[in-house]
Amino acid sequence: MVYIKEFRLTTGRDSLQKITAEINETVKESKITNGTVIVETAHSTAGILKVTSFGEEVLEDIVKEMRRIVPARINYIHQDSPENAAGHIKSSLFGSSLSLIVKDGRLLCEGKQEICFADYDGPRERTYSVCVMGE
Amino acid sequence: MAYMETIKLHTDYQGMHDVTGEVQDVVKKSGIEEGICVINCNHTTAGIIITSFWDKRGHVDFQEELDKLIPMRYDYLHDFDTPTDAAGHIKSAICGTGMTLIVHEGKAMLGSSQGVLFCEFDGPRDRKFFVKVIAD
Amino acid sequence: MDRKNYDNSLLRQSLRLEEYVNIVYRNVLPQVNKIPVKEIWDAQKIFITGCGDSWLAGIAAKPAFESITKKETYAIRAIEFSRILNNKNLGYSPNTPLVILISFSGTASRVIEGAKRAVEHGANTIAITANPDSPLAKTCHHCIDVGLPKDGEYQPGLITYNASMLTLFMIALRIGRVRNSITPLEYESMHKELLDYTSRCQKEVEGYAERAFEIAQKWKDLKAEDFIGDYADFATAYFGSAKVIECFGGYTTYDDSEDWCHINYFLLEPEKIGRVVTVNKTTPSFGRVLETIDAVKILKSPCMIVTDANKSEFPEDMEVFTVPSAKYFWMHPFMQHIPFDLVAGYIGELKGVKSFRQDDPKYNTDICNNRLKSGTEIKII
Amino acid sequence: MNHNDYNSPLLEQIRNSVKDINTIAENETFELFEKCVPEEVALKAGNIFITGCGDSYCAAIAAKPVFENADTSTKTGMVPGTPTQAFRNIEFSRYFNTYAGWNPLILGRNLLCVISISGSPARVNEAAIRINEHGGTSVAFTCNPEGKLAQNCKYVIPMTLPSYDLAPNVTSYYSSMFSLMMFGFYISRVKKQLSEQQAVACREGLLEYVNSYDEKVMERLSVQAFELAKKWEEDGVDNMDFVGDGPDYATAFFGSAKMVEAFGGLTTNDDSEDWCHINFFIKDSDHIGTFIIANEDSPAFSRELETVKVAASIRKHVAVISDADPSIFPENVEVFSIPKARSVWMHPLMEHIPMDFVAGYIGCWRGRAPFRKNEEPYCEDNDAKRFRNSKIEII
Repeated sequence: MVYIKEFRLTTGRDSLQKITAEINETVKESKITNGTVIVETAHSTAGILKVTSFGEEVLEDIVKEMRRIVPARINYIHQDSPENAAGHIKSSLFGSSLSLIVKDGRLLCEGKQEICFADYDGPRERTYSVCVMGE
Repeated sequence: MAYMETIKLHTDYQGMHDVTGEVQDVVKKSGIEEGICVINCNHTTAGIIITSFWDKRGHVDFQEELDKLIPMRYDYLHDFDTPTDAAGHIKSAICGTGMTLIVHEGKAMLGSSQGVLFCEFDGPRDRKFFVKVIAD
Repeated sequence: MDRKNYDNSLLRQSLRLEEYVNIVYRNVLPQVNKIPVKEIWDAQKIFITGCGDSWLAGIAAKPAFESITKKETYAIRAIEFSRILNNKNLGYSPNTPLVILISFSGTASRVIEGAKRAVEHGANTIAITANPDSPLAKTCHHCIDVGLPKDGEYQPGLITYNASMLTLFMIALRIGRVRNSITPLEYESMHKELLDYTSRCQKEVEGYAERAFEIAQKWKDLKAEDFIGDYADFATAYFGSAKVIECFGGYTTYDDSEDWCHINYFLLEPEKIGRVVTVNKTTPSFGRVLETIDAVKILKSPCMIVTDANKSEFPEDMEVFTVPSAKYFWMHPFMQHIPFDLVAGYIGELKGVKSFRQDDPKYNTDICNNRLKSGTEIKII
Repeated sequence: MNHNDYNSPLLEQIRNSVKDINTIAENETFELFEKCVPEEVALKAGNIFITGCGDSYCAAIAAKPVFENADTSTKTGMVPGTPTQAFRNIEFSRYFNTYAGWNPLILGRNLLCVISISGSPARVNEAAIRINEHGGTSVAFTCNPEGKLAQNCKYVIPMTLPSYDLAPNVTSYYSSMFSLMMFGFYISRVKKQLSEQQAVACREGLLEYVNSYDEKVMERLSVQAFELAKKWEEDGVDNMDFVGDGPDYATAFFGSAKMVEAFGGLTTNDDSEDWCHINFFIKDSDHIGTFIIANEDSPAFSRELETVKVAASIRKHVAVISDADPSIFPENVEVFSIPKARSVWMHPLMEHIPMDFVAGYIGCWRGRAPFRKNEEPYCEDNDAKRFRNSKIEII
């Protein structure tokens, strides 16, 4: 069985928004108890990340560190805005989809782990999809 | 005894300009045989370094490596001018804007591969630097 | 009198404005997106220049540049740019300032002169033109071809004015996007609103034409038209005055709301002078303009007001054209020139005068015809 | 009747202008500026803004080059001064940096010169308060050191004007311009862009230019203006068009304002390039009087000369104010020859005189009171309503 649901959200600048609740909700709705979940976004300057969140500061560290690794330089060959050019790279490096396991009707996700929607060129209106497969 | 000269040059964008000849000329003109030679520029987005002057491609590498360390990102806190300028300030601070050489037997002492290079971290611009030769 | 018998170029152009705005938009978008990121960041100041209507487009777009790019922007007369402006302003840092030069023919000597001067002193230059092979386009570092169809009707300038303004807005948006001074969300919404606002205004044009025709009948024998507008609205004021001169050669004058109270208030026979005021409820000098309108009322001058504010803000006997509000304040000059353009177009027809004095051989001599191009020497200062 | 038989407060001001500027200059020495604006304030001025209403705005345009180019003794080899902008009053008060925002790094280095003889219009006070609130420095140029503007400004340059009966004001225009120019020399001197001697030479050069309008020159200009005015009146000239570039645009703007004030004449103004694009097409070309300012030293001179030729080919009544050889202009153009100046920026101080005379004579013939004070609907109280009591809003 396959169950797919699409979500919309408005992001901020450099935002990591938690979407764990939405995914759990979808799993519940799907009535699938054992299988996999795929979370994916089709945007080229956004991503889906799994992070261990001990608080908002950790999220801030992640954003800052990503900016350090992929700085918003003005001399990328891709001549959209620096934020956009860097965003493409961050999206490729850090991934724009995630697979998770559903067992006994629940996501296998440690207590502090959160699924986040990352926008590297926000604020914008964004979408992502959750697909639950199994039985 | 001391002798000073101002040397002017027109730089390219991120240009590396070999100024060894100009510096040696000043030393020669000064007539000083033994002493020191101080080189300095008063710009904040340029630097003066010593490196091998043989292969110009090495100079491109120098700028590229520096650019990796200090990328021209737009989100420096110092955003008064441009990203090139903000990064340039840091590059200039790290490279230094001048140096002191030893003058011996009427020449600035440099190794056979060493050259004095004026590094432009912005550009093109009209630049200048100062050379002062001081006798012992 | 049947309005249909007084068809004119300005009316025809304004009826097709949306169509042309869309053409220019589609042509310009890929071109502005090619302006290099580094050059955009290098631009510490922005100068916009051109002659006549093109200069006015610069004044009209200045608030857009200021609020979107957050950079110092100057709309400067062509002769001031090429001959008077202090050299210190040009090329003091790489690719600075960014100079945008507008000429549809690309052959106006003064604009070419400005471009040459800017290039020589190390500034960065973008030409806005309808002729990518022109001397102006070849002189500048970058050229944006507005892509207007060759067979269109463009005189007296109306579509060209909007095309200049639209291109300027789009350059501002590109700069704002690259510099991150507007959010991607705002960027998209502003782009969309450019076309939506045009479309909303286009629907009103027939109605404006009806009223403009009535006003034209009342105003055709007035002694002069006097225009009042502040900052960006000063462009609308000046543009209206230029249309009067181009359509029927009438007498005009213009000023801002403050200085008008010091000078033009004293013009004789005020009842024979039509006053045209442009003001919006969001402009910082709205209150001042209302005070000025009170002074106009004392003089009993015929007065028309173009605004997005409610009619009730103004004295009852004045002709108020309430035009749609744009979502972003800087877009207003894009459409607010239309009501008076139509009045000027109809007065020209009612007087039976040809535009640009084509019917007078005196204006058709070599010296007159060459006055903008071969008749004027290019000097680089 | 002879031109000298006509008299009015306006004509009196014009005829006395050389004498009056010399009197003003006696009062306005470098010591005065030093006393009024301390050196450290002048030293700190990184950006200069000048504003005022009507004539004062014209004076600002005219004085701008003096601030921008410290070494004003030569034509082009200019020593950089301080970046300077002249603003329409409403634009400075309500719009300047409203959208782009004020640059926090240079806030304290902004210096605003506000000009108002009476110090009472709301808008000039608004400008002063605005710059104060943004951490800048305000300097008032006013004849009323107790007035509102003086109170609202951090520093005051007190100006003294000879008094005349109510008339379109010429005295106030050249005196504000002279004070501004002196202030420009003073700032450049403090910043060491000009040496002590150079600053003094600038001032002396300026006065030398003023004094070159000796009795003979003034008489000649007066007669010529009288004849021109008579001819234009006879030919039914009912619109005037004024053309000037850069600092000379101030003269064009000022000339057009004087015609309005003196007799309510319809006027317009533009620069020499845009004139060819727009005003060229005004239809009733036999009834427009055109004034074009074309000084030989102006960087725009070649364009001005071309524009004179185009105008002369379509219009009957073209007058040129120029220090160039009159024979280079077309024959049907009336050339007001003015004295040569040591540098081009000096001209605006005096070159408006021929226009003022024209305004003065036509004003006498038309018999209209200045500013229509005795006429409905232009009644006296309106000044208060129109600009003195206008609401002050700080943006």
